[in-house]
Amino acid sequence: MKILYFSWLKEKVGKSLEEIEKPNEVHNIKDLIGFLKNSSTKHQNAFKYPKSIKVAVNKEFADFETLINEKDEIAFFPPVTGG
Amino acid sequence: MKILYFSWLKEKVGKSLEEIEKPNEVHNIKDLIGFLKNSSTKHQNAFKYPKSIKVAVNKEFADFETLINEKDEIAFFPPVTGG
Amino acid sequence: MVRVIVRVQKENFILQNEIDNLKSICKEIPGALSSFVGYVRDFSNGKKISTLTIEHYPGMTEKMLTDISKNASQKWPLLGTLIIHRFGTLNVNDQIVLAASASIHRKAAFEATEYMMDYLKTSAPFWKSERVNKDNVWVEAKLDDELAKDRWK
Amino acid sequence: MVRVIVRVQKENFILQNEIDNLKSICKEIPGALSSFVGYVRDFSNGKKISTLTIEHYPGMTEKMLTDISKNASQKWPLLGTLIIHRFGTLNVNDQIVLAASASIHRKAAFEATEYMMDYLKTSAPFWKSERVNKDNVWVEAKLDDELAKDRWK
Repeated sequence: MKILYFSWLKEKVGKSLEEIEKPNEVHNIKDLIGFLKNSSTKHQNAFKYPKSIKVAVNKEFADFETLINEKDEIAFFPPVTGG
Repeated sequence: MKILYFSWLKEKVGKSLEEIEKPNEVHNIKDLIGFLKNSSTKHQNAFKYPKSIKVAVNKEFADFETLINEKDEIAFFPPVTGG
Repeated sequence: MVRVIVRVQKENFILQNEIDNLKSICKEIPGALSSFVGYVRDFSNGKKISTLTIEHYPGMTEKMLTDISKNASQKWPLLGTLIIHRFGTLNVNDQIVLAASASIHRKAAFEATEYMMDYLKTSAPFWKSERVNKDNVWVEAKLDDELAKDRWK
Repeated sequence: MVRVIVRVQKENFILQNEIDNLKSICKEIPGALSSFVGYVRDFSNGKKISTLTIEHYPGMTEKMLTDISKNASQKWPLLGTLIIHRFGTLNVNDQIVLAASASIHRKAAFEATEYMMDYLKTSAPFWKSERVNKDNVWVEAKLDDELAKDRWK
């Protein structure tokens, strides 16, 4: 899976992109966040308040229940502030 | 009094401007229309449907009850269509 | 103090220049600038028109446009407004009117511009006549425009 | 078929050229063209800012802006829409965004442009950070923007 981070999430995680193999126990976004939080203290800190984080799967807005698979591009970011 | 006509009222009356001395019996716009209707068949024709006519006194919208005097500039015109 | 620009002219206008001008007279940087341009259409009630002639009441026009702008400034927190309206004979596709509002707030800018156009349509002394074949036909006022204005009350 | 223009770019844009371009792609002459420009303000929550940096999610941004434009075209009788949004580092007073709608109807043009801006604010993946003194501060999303969007439902 390709995982992208934007804005302050990118700064907290310390990278804009990481590629991981989908762990068997990860079925949806919520599972993925749980897995990532265990991968480093930076991730743990970045995902501390999941309610303030938005997610997109394959460039479409998704939610924490959205099912994901190996080939997905998943992006985490704070609420958008364009315009 | 200075009387101005615009749009199709100008065409019907046959002039854009006329100056008249205020007749004693003319107190408001309604009186003036009555007076003008008697001044020519063109005026009579122009003012045939007074409900479709708007009036301004000294460049402010007015109505048929508005009182007028000798020094006023009075304009008659159809509903506006700018923009 | 809100700045108000009103112009009634025969000449065409260049949107970019006018917007830059409006922006430059604002006393602080407006985050939001909404504008509207009206053009001469080629068809009117299914009839092909060749030109559009606009007559107005000099003096009253400028007064009404200024009043409309000031009223908008009282209803919304604006930094500046702009209305330019042309008169004389225009061709199909020509620009007729430009209304614009600058504000800190997006919603204020949008609403003020729409308000100014709604009032301009029903309160500024302009009259259009369309050239259809060989005839000049006076455009009739639309009830829709009257209703559009009334919703701001 | 409504024409939709969407661009995400570092470069500045010239309002007049973009509006002329939007007008030229409409399949008939739009009587009404509403546009909105957003600028970089010099103050944010009382703090003086020196530059504004905009990050976005390439690919998703264009997709979302296109979706927003198409949704607007389904809600209103439009002839064409335009959205240009810049990214990268901008200076105070710079243009950030342009949204515009062309229609036969004034009201449709106004509402569609406002709708596009409201959705852009809450659905297009852009993130702003402001340079205040020596710090880059991420701009926080505003509840007002979320509410502005919701009223179109």
